[in-house]
Amino acid sequence: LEEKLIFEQGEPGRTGVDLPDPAPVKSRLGGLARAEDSAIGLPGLSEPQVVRHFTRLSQKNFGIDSGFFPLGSCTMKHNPRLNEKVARLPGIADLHPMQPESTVQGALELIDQCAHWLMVLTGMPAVAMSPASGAQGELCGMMAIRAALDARGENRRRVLVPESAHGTNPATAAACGFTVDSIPATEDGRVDLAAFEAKLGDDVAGIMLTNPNTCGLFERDVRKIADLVHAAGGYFYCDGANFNAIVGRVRPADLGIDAMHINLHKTFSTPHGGGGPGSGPVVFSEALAPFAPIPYVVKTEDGFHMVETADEKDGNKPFGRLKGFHGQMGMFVRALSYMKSHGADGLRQASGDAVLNANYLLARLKTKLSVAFPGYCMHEALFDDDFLKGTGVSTLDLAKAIIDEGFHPMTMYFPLVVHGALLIEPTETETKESIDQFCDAVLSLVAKAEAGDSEFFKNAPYLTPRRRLDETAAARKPILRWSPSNA
Amino acid sequence: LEEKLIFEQGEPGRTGVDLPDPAPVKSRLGGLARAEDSAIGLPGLSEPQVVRHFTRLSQKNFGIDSGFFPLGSCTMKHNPRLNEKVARLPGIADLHPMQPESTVQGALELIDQCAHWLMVLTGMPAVAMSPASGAQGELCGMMAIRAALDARGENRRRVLVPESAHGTNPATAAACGFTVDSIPATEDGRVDLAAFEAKLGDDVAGIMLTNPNTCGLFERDVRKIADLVHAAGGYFYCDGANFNAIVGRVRPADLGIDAMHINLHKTFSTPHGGGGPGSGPVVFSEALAPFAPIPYVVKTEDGFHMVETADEKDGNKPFGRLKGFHGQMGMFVRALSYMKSHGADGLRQASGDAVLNANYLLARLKTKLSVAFPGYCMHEALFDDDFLKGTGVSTLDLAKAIIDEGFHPMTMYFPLVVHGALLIEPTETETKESIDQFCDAVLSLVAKAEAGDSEFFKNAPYLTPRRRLDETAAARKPILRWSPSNA
Amino acid sequence: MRYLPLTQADRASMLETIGAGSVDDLYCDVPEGALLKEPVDLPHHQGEMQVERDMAKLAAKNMGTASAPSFLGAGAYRHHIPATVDYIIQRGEFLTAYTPYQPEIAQGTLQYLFEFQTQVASITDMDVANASMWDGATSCAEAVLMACRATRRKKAVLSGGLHPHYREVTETYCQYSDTQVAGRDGHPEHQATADELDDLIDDQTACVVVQYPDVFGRLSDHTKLAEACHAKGALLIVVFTEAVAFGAIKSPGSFGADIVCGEGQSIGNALGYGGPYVGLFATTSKLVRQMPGRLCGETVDQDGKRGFVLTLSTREQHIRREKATSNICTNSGLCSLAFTVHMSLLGEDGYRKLAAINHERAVTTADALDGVAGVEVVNDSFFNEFTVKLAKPAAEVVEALVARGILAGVPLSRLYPNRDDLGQYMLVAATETNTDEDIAALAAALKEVLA
Amino acid sequence: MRYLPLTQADRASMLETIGAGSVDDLYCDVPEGALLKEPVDLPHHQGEMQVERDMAKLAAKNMGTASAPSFLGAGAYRHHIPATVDYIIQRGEFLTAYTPYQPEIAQGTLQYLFEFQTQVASITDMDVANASMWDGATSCAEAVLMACRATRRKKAVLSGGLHPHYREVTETYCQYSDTQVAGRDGHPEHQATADELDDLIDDQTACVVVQYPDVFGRLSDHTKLAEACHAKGALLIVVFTEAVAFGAIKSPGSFGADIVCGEGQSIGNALGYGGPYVGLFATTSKLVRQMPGRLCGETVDQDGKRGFVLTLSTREQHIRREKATSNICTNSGLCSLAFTVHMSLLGEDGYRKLAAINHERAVTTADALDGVAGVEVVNDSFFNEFTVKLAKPAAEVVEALVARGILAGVPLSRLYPNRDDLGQYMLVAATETNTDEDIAALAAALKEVLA
Repeated sequence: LEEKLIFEQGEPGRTGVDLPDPAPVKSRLGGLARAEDSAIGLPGLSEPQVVRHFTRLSQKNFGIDSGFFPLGSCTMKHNPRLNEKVARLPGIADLHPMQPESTVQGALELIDQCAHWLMVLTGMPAVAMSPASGAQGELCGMMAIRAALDARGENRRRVLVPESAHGTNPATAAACGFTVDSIPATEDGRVDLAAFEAKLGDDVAGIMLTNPNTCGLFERDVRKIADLVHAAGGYFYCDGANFNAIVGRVRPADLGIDAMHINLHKTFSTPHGGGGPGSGPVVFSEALAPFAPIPYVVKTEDGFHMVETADEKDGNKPFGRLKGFHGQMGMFVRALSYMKSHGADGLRQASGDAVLNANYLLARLKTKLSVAFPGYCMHEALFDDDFLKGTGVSTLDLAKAIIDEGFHPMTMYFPLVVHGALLIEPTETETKESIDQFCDAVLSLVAKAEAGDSEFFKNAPYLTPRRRLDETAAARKPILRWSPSNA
Repeated sequence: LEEKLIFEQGEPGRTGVDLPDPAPVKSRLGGLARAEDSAIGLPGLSEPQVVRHFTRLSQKNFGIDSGFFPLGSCTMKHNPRLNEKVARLPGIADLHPMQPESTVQGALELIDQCAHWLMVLTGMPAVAMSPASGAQGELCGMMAIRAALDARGENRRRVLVPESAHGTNPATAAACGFTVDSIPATEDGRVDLAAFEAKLGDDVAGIMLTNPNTCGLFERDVRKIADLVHAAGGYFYCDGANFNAIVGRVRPADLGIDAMHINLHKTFSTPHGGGGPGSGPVVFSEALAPFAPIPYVVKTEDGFHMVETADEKDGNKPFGRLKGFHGQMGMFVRALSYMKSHGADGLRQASGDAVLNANYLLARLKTKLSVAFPGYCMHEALFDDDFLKGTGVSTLDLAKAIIDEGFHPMTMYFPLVVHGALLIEPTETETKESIDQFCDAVLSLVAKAEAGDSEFFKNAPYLTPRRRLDETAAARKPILRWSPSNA
Repeated sequence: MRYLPLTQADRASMLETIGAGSVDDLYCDVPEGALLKEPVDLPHHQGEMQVERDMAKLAAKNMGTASAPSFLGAGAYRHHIPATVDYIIQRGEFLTAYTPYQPEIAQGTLQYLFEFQTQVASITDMDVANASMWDGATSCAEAVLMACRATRRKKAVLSGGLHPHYREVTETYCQYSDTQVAGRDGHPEHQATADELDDLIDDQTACVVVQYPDVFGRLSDHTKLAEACHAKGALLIVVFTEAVAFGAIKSPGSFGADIVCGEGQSIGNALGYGGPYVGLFATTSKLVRQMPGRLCGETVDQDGKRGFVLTLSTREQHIRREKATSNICTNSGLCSLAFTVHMSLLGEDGYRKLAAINHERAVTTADALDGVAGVEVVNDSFFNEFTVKLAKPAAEVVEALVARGILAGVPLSRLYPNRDDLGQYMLVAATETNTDEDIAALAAALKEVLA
Repeated sequence: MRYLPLTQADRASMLETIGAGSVDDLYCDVPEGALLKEPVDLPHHQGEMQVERDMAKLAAKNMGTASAPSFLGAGAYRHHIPATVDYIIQRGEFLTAYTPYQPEIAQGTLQYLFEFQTQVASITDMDVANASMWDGATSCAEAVLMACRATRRKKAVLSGGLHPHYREVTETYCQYSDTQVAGRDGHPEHQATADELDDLIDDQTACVVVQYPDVFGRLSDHTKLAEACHAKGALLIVVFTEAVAFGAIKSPGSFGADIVCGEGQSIGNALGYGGPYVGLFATTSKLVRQMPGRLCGETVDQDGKRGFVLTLSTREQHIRREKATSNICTNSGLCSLAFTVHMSLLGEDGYRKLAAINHERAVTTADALDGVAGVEVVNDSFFNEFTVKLAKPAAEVVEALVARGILAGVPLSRLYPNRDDLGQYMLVAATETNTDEDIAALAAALKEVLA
């Protein structure tokens, strides 16, 4: 069923809210009142129309609740409704960020508790809670490194980033005034230690390393890397996007890391929400802790306080403020609820099950698919498109055919270091049965591809609300909003 | 996508709840403890599985939120989320029915307010709030009539019921020990006044009349009927299923009615919920008020009280108790929220719009479809299957084809007085545009039927989660539960 | 008005199509003078914020069980409801659907009803269950009427351990259908014996109704009673008010019950001041065609795929009219969904463990109260609810505890207003929601009040 | 654990398929000694009821704006959110979806983003808007960086009327990218003039940033400023913190702004103690390829049907890496959905009326406070927020009002901890949620405290 845009459904004079008439008062808009007759262009819909419209739109979406969603590097695990419920508690949802501290002691305690869990789980002594997302967490970590270097009076500007890194890593480094120097990977999908060592020098600010990395592998030389970068006078930034593979089992502090962001929506189940909001707290080593941004919560004898201004008396030299107010409180609530629900034992079980599920999937699929790198994987399994060679079917084609089988496809063409990559992350909240169903479906599609039916794949998917969309046309002549003329 | 039964998805040892181990205490189950090894047979699922299972099941359902749902006589109007929200307020959702009155004054006031709105809207002096549904409301009304007759010492046992009545009417009359005597309808779909008058006699307990009736028509002789039945010593029970057509515009009290139930889920938007729960308060005239069932709320100087025992000191002679505790409180909350939202003006507008929408639909469809009765309709439009004559397409076939157009079909084959009835109720919460879309679709299907494509109709629907289901097989050898043997 | 989409322009154009001059013209059949020209005397429409505020004010005048230690039971029990349950039942596809009359687009509702029926049959240990009734009390009344139909007899024997509301509703339903209701008054200190009702069972008896656990919380084995019934051609109806119990105690089916019915509120449904709740109703395969209410059955579609439909509707009022097995039409659809979702989350292990915790909490509460002077626990056996005898009138004690912020229990005088001999008894229920602090607070407050 | 479906039997059979002896074996690449053998030192798993209870206890230690008259603003505003909004954003198909990388099964997300972009463009009166940023402050910083890219200049001029958090975030973002940030301190009693910033604009200036209404609540026409900017080749960035305002005041687009950005929380999003919120970001067609963040565009599918996709992604980090327009990856998807749903409910009429009510409430509040000795309303103009000067230090007054159950306003000392000259000023915001009783209570309490 087609669902028109709201702009095509509206009627003037119709509304989905009932508001009382304002009392007549003398306007104090300073002569800037919007003219009565200047239409803003918003459509008028009744409440029933709005409910139906968005219900129908939702039915054109696939979420974790809809089925298996093995989108590699995105960690599409179950989003508990308990977390949604507690985030809406009065006393949480209705708090204003600028209330007096005396009226928000519970909120500050909650942030403090969430921070405590993150510090214990990472073994790190400090955490900055305010970053709005993983990308801003990276910014936070790299700015702390920059601030620490500045404090040392050193002009190091080169940051080493593996080729396989997520695009945010180089983008973030650039935003902090660093230049990016790529480190190649070895045959087995890890950092080339020799190449890395060769690149070290006194202009190196540090390394940005994802661990487990974007190939789904644990960087087995991570400690050596840490030692080397430290010895060279640089810092070790770890992209914690894949912390979910090791939470409760490996503490980043034990690996020599100086800063790491944690995607609460990946590791701690806050909802992905169609692309946000995220939350990216950053844990810091002793070396970087003093440079963490404002604001932060401290506990004193008379309660909790939110430090909102750079006060160097406590020895801290915050590099600044990253966000209005003090971070994604709603995500802290959900993440804390998730952490308390699992506990230390459950988090450990969760990471173990995530890795077990991924390796099981790897074991089943490698019978037909070409594995990118040998050995066990961590939380996700990476394949290249060697197995499709000669079939006329591309990674994209296969992925689209998977949609018709009732699954969300894997991540495609990432990481870039692998040709035609397929990155598959089942997560720990999937059953063996659902992984088996997925593997069965993929294996039978591969058989179909091998049988030479590439036409079928080129035109997939067939059963979706839309068939393949013309992305080129969209970019060539962008239509980015509705207007009466393009209706 | 197929969705297995939960029983086919479970694994022993898996659960979707985490419960602490109970402290070790000495069992006091009197020797009736369930044996450890006697399996109950419940499947074990994780929370993510449960969420996904019921999400997927929901996607196989059509509700008001999904689209136009013109199911005649069922009044599928918009269900506001505000009502769901207020029903869940602490202080409402967490009240126990047997709390001391001092702790539930707000709840009693709420019931009293809801009762007040219903009494003012109907013009009636009393209301019994406890009936669990429309059918139980009928029972309540008819029991009050029986009690009143008993109090008068009269042995009247015959109840007059129009042929077009909903099946609950005769079933209810029978449950109260009455016999049912059918009244025929006139050519124009109303009670045949002459036939009715002829049936009156001193054994007549009363009449059960739906008004507006199940043909969607206002019984224009309703006052005469009331006068006649009263003159004959009987009572006038009105089935208020269609009160939504006249609420705020006509008061049943002004028509001479003695008792009428109100379906809160029809007229006042409490959700239909896949078939309940309903709520069917009954308003009473002075004559029947004393016989209303316990419990009921009274207001005195020291607050509100719930009268839960028959105390004839106040002149009341309750016929008994209809339900555990005191009625569908959750539905009172929603209905009151709905009534307050509309107000006296909005309720009047709502009934007017419902009738307007139905007549508009009637006007558009009667160009092709055969109207059952002439003139304006009330809130729903009734057609017979004359227009399908010779096409080989039945009412059922047409309805199934309508499903593929994205609409819920109308009510079929009811009322029984019309051949192959199609009863279409758009309700006031639909736009003109959605009615137009529906009419366009129906008219084009009729054209298709006339063009002789009956095979297409016989096999419809095509696009649904299931095609036509074999109801005969289901009834012949009923399978009413899952068991390992029929898996 | 936010729910009404028609604009004045729509209305004008629609009236034109209809050929009517005004909406009032459409009401031309309303008798002279009965058509109101103005809105009735009630407040006018209000915005969502104002309505919510008004309702919240009413809510704030109550003392809810979530904000006080609460030991109330007597047929309605406070349990923890997982957030998942409320999420699922609020999904529009379930909330705003109607009775699955069009099975092709109602497989969601139909499949969960089939799962619900299976769950109910499983916990009661019966062959089949229906798709729900209104509540426990009406289920009980319908069970008695069903037994009369099935046996073609007109006498029902009700145990003194039956909840008074269930008894009253049954009496109300039977009073105009020539069905005689017999039985004995119950008392918490006169332990029901296996044969207390034997002498009331005769060859006119359609059924015997017992509650298990009974209204005072006691547990009895009704195997012998079932045999006594069957010997006389009568049916045994086992009624329950606490659906969690069957995770810990022997099933009614194992006694040989013919009909098992009761209240399903405890699983998935909020207290909500008494409703809506969900009546559970199970019976044997033999009696299925006498069962009231909707039934969902398995079948296949045109393509041979498994699907579900409402079935055996020839029992029902919309087909059989005055000859129907019951006048029931709507059931408790959404409440049965809540039951099904919660039960699915629990599963075998969770359901049993929940029951074990409930029993443990009740035993712990009983032990704590036994140590209070002026309180005597009268039950020998119980699941999660028991009766205490107090040194003062129970209703007064309950009020005194309200002043201390505690919702103590249900005084028997509330259930039996005309039984002076029960004034000092109180029902105390404990569930997984009662903490050790709750129990200690109850004991301490009782000690104070009874000193 | 309720979220983890694997049974011990599953695990064993999967390890066998893998050919590993234990889960620990799969972690063989972890350096010696770093693999923990036991759980870390944190509490173990807890059931839903216990977690909910713990969280509720923390919540109960706060005094929420729903339970007290509240006049807090300064960049976050309490508005009524229709129940429909929260229902829609909780639907699993929206809540648990990810970035619409597979447009064939993400048209729901994509279509609402397209609607969102259109709504934002409409209320700001700009050509195009993106699919949201993290919040108003980061939008402001990104706007400045965008202006620098677009003009290839490295100097930003910030108005003294800009919210201090927005200024600080912008400074933080600029500090390591060689961008100079200039500007003047603001003061609520030094009325911004149209030309206050003119002398700071030179041919190195990338942009001028003004807030409208400004942080003190004042309204200025920035048409001349836009002209001054454009004359020097600089861009005008108009920032806002209250998205409701544009229903009542002239649009930033009508001034000739090049970028309009700010906070969208007011529409559909709860206060939530500061986040997550939703940054709105609009610009001209000319500058669209310099815009940061995701963009949704219209296209057609293989069958020629209209559909939506993420587009112009060559601006973004996952393609351009260190050359991207921003490092932003996730946006505020679900918050933008809340915005879209609420805005759809409002529509043209509702949005304008909501703004009118907000202004009326603020005027009524200002009038009430003007009558209190020791309170002086300093604004000439305002929308729904204004600054008052108090006879005592504002922070102390606010604390004194907390003791009286009132959340009065935001003392400027909270926003400007280092500005001794602002200690007696307080920001007061009023919205449709403030009743006459709230306003009277505030005035009465202020009278008491300032007496």
